[in-house]
Amino acid sequence: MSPEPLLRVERLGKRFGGFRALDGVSFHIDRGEVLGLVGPNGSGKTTCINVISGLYAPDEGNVLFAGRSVGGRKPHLLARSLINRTFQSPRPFLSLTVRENVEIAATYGRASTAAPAVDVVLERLGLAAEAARRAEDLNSAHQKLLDLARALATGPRLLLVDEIAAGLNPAELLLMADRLRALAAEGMALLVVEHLMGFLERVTDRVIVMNAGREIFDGRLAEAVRDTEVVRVFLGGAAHGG
Amino acid sequence: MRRRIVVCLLALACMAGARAAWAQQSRPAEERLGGCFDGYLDKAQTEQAAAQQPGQPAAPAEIRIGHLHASSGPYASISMPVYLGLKLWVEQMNAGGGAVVKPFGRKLPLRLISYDDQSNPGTAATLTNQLITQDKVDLLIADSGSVLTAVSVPIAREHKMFLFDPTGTGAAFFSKDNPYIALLADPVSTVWPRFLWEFLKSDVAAAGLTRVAILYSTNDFTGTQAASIRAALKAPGSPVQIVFDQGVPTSTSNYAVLIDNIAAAKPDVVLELGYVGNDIAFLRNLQESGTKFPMVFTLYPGIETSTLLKNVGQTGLAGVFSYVTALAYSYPPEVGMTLEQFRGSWEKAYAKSGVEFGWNAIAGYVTGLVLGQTLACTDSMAQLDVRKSVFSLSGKLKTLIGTFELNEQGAQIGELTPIGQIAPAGSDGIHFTVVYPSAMSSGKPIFGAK
Amino acid sequence: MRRGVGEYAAVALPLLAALALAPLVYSNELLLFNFIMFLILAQGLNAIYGFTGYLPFGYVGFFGAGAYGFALAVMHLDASPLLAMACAGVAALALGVVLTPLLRLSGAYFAIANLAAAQAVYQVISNPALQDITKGPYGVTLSSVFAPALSYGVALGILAATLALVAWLRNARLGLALQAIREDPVSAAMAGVAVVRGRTIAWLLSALIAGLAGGVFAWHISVFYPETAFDLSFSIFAIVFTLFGGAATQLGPILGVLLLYGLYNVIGITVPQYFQLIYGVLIVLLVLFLPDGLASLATRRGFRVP
Amino acid sequence: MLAHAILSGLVFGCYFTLVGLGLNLIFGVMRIVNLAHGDVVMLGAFAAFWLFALVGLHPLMSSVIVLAAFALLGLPVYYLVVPRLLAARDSEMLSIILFFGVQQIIEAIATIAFGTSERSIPGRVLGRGPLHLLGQALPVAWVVSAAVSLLAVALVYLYLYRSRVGTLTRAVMVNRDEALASGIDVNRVSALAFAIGVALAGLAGVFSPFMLGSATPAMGGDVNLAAFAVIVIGSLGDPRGTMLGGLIYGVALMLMQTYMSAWANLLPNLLLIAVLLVRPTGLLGRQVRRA
Repeated sequence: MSPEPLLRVERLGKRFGGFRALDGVSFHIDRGEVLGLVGPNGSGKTTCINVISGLYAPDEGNVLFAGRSVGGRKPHLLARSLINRTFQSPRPFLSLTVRENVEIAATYGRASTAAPAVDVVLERLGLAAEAARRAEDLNSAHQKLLDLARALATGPRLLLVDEIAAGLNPAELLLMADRLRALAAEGMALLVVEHLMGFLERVTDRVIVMNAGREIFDGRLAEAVRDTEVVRVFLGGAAHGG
Repeated sequence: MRRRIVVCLLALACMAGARAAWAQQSRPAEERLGGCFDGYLDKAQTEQAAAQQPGQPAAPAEIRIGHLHASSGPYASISMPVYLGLKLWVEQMNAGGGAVVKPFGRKLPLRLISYDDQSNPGTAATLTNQLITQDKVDLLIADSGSVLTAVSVPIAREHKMFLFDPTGTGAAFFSKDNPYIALLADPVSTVWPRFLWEFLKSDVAAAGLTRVAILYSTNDFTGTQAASIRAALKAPGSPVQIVFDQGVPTSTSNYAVLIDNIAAAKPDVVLELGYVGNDIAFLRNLQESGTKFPMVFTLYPGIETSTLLKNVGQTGLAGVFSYVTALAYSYPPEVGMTLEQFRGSWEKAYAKSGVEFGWNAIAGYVTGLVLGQTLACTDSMAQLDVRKSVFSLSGKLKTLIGTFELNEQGAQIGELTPIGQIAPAGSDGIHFTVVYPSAMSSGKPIFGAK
Repeated sequence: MRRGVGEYAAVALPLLAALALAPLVYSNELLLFNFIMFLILAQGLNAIYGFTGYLPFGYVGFFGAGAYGFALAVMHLDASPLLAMACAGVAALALGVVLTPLLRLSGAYFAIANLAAAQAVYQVISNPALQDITKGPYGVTLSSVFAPALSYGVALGILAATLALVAWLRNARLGLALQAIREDPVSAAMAGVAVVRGRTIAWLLSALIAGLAGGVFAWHISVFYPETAFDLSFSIFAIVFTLFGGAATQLGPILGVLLLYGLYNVIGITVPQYFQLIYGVLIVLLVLFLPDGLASLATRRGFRVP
Repeated sequence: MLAHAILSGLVFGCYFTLVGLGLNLIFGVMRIVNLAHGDVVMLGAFAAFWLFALVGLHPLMSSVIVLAAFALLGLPVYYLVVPRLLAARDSEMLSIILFFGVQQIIEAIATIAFGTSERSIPGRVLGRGPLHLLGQALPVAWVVSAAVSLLAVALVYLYLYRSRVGTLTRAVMVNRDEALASGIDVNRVSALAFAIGVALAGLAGVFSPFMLGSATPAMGGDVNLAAFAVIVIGSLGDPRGTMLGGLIYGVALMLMQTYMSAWANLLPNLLLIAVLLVRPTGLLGRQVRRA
């Protein structure tokens, strides 16, 4: 392990009006590591990703990427400095073709010479056959892949993945898990927000559990399910109706 | 792709080109001393005179009169009456076999081509050009009001086409270097209020009313009138003092606060210069607010009398001063119908049109009369001959609105309207007492009536 | 970029040639001039609406600023028409810069705020308090520089440049980036696109184009009132034409102007009494049945529209 | 002068709340901009005028008839146009164009039917003489129009916050997709809101001859500009915001008329832009981050 992790999040805080969406969250991810981020609805998972990817500026704390502070930087600058993400519901450029979608990211977000060529990305995600179709004509599974392709085309070293498994069929799930693992194997760091524990198990064994804007657990997935507070939060969350 | 575009363009060009039915008949302007108009020229005489001329050019099938009107938008309410008044004249002429056209020595039917510019100046510009270049009209008439007239002025000039301008009173249109325009029915804005300021400085001041408030709408028509009144009232030796002088946007539709502000300046005389809608709103608010001024003058009670009467009512108008147009002061016409006859024809033709009879209707009709006399007097259909013919009418042509008189730039300086005061007549009518100039007056002003 | 040049040659050059030769065979030159002006305005609007999705309802504000930039330069600086044209562009650009904060708004808010801004500029210019500078409500007369043939040529030049710009946007990476911003600004940012900068560039380009159109309009008609230069129908016509043809393409707005403005004039000349009614019905049908414009008929079938 | 300006501004503002109310309801529920709003106001004015001129009907009676008739008129227009419009990709923008077309149609028909001359109903019909309120004289017709406007605002508020359909309507306002997903008949709720919006515009029209001097078929454009200012200053979609926007608009306009009358029309526009830049969702708008 290198002395400085790729991503270090320090006491991150974010408020919306009087609501504390993030309340002093700290964690780190190393190169080639996959970290799962779980918690009930509204616990701050997506907000956390939004802050790291630059959509929101943090109110407190900091985000350090490869040792440099990047908290509050604009998203397009982060995209060009090797941080990228996917969206919970994919947001492709609907009226553009699949190829154009990926091309934009490859042109504007290309951060390193290591970034893969457009064709390579399309090939790798099985989208090559769809390259000339307009994004709005794709089914939702393909739109998710396109969203991922857009992120990969910038050649990120840190990828934030927001509930990519939702809505995929079992075969697609397995394939997606394989793809994420392969990315990690190549040295990419991944932060994976996920509700589907089965899917998460396939891609990582280290998770952070969040509740009400705080992290309440950081450790192995197998231990998390035995942690009393984690169990209480998930059951309690259910009792509150989500 | 290339082909599609070319085809589109060609199609467009063809559609427009096909409308050019015949080339304009013209011959070199031949010099003649003096105009033909010598008092009232009897049509039969013209016919006779013209018929004696040998070697006349072949007559066209009709005389084409190009015109623009606005059936919608902000200028519709002043434009439509002019259009309908003009149309009435054309229909009457045609019912009588057409108009005498001197160069051809006989009567020719008239064809009025009037496009709708929808109060859109850009469209008005294109359509003016359409009339000149495609329809090849013999006579060109602008739309009403300065904004819509303005765009036609340079186009007519560029094509050396004489522009008959019914009511576009903008002073900037009339310059020594542009022979291609004449203002027919409204006096030019700079001189129109002359009787008003003379009245204020003489009779009104003598009655002890010297504090004047001016409230005007900020557009060319009323702004220019306000400016010339202001200049006259501020001239050295003027007994009058301006205590309130404010412009308001022409779209202003409520005057309650403005009336309160004017009252705070304690004026003796309030001049409100606006368009029809402004005057209606002002007079209604004045009546409803209960505020009284010794003298109130507004433009439109005399210009669009029946519209104002319907909207403001007898009591709201009683005591108000205004211009007295031909609607209330009859000039014996030497050409065309009298006011009563014209009004009768209008009611017969347009009672259901929703366009009220008023000054602008007369203006349209007078435009027609000027056109008719021009045709009867012109040496040829060449535009400079047409101009000469129009100018030869100056000081001689007497219609139901008085004597037609042009200055050398083509601005109307005759047809000045006297100042009058409104008194109730009958159960819901009104009538005007002319109070200035004294030569025309029919009574004394009553101050403090409003 | 090669494709851009090809498309320009195929679409723009024939159009420009036709418009250059048209006055020889068709004498309502002002109608042709208005065609050129609306072609410019529609493409300028295309640059901002087609490529970024912002609908500038007050687009006429830039047009009017350009017209008055031209007029003021002629009246006060005694500028030559070409210098005055530059002033027209600068005036509109300056207004564009001032209004850049409006880009923070979205959807109808942007459209309405932009409309209010155009109205505000009109109300300032037409105010009698500024009579000494702008001639206020009394209108300007520029007969000293009146030159219909030359201004026609300049208008054609502006159209050529505007079409080139749009052809470039259509094919250059900036154009793609702008379209990405239109589709989804967040996603575009994550693709590395500098969203604010991209929008601002498109906004200013589009302001500049309208300003030049306004300048050449002022030059060509030479006598006008503030109501004329700030007539809201300039905005609306440009929007309707662009929409009818299909935004974000070079060809769409051209077709929109040629067909719809052509139709507008044919209706106006042949059936003036039902002018407004027919035009209104046409617009309603267009939005209901062809919301993405003529170009979508081709793109839906998988053809690329230049 | 100051007191008079403020008081007139408040009274005038109440009326302008009514002018903006229908536009706002339609935008709030359907996210479409009814650019023909001003022309519906114009139709209301002509309806009241003809009812008065032909059968001598009192404007207060006409207002009931206009409310009902215009609501019934709004329904078919809704079903003809709106669902199709909402299915388009950028309906918010397209609506501006669509309703511009509708506006042209209305104005053209009105011109053919009513002519171009100014029309109005005498102010005395709503009461004679000025009314003295807090030491200031105000036209009775203004006060009556303002009172009717307040009543209309109150009824709309009750509809939205005290009725079942109103609750559903608010749900649609907050999030159309969620509302659809939770089984609300969004189409019916929208049709109702559209009909009410049109009816309110008609009602505003009935009183426009008193507040705006007179009516012509061309008046719609100016009415629209005022209505936009009112609802944007307040915040699109919220009737209480419209009230606030109307009052601010009225008072600001009257103050400008008092102290800088030539610039009076500039203020609403500057106010609108300033409010939007400081609070992009209007004074009462929720702070939502729209990416």
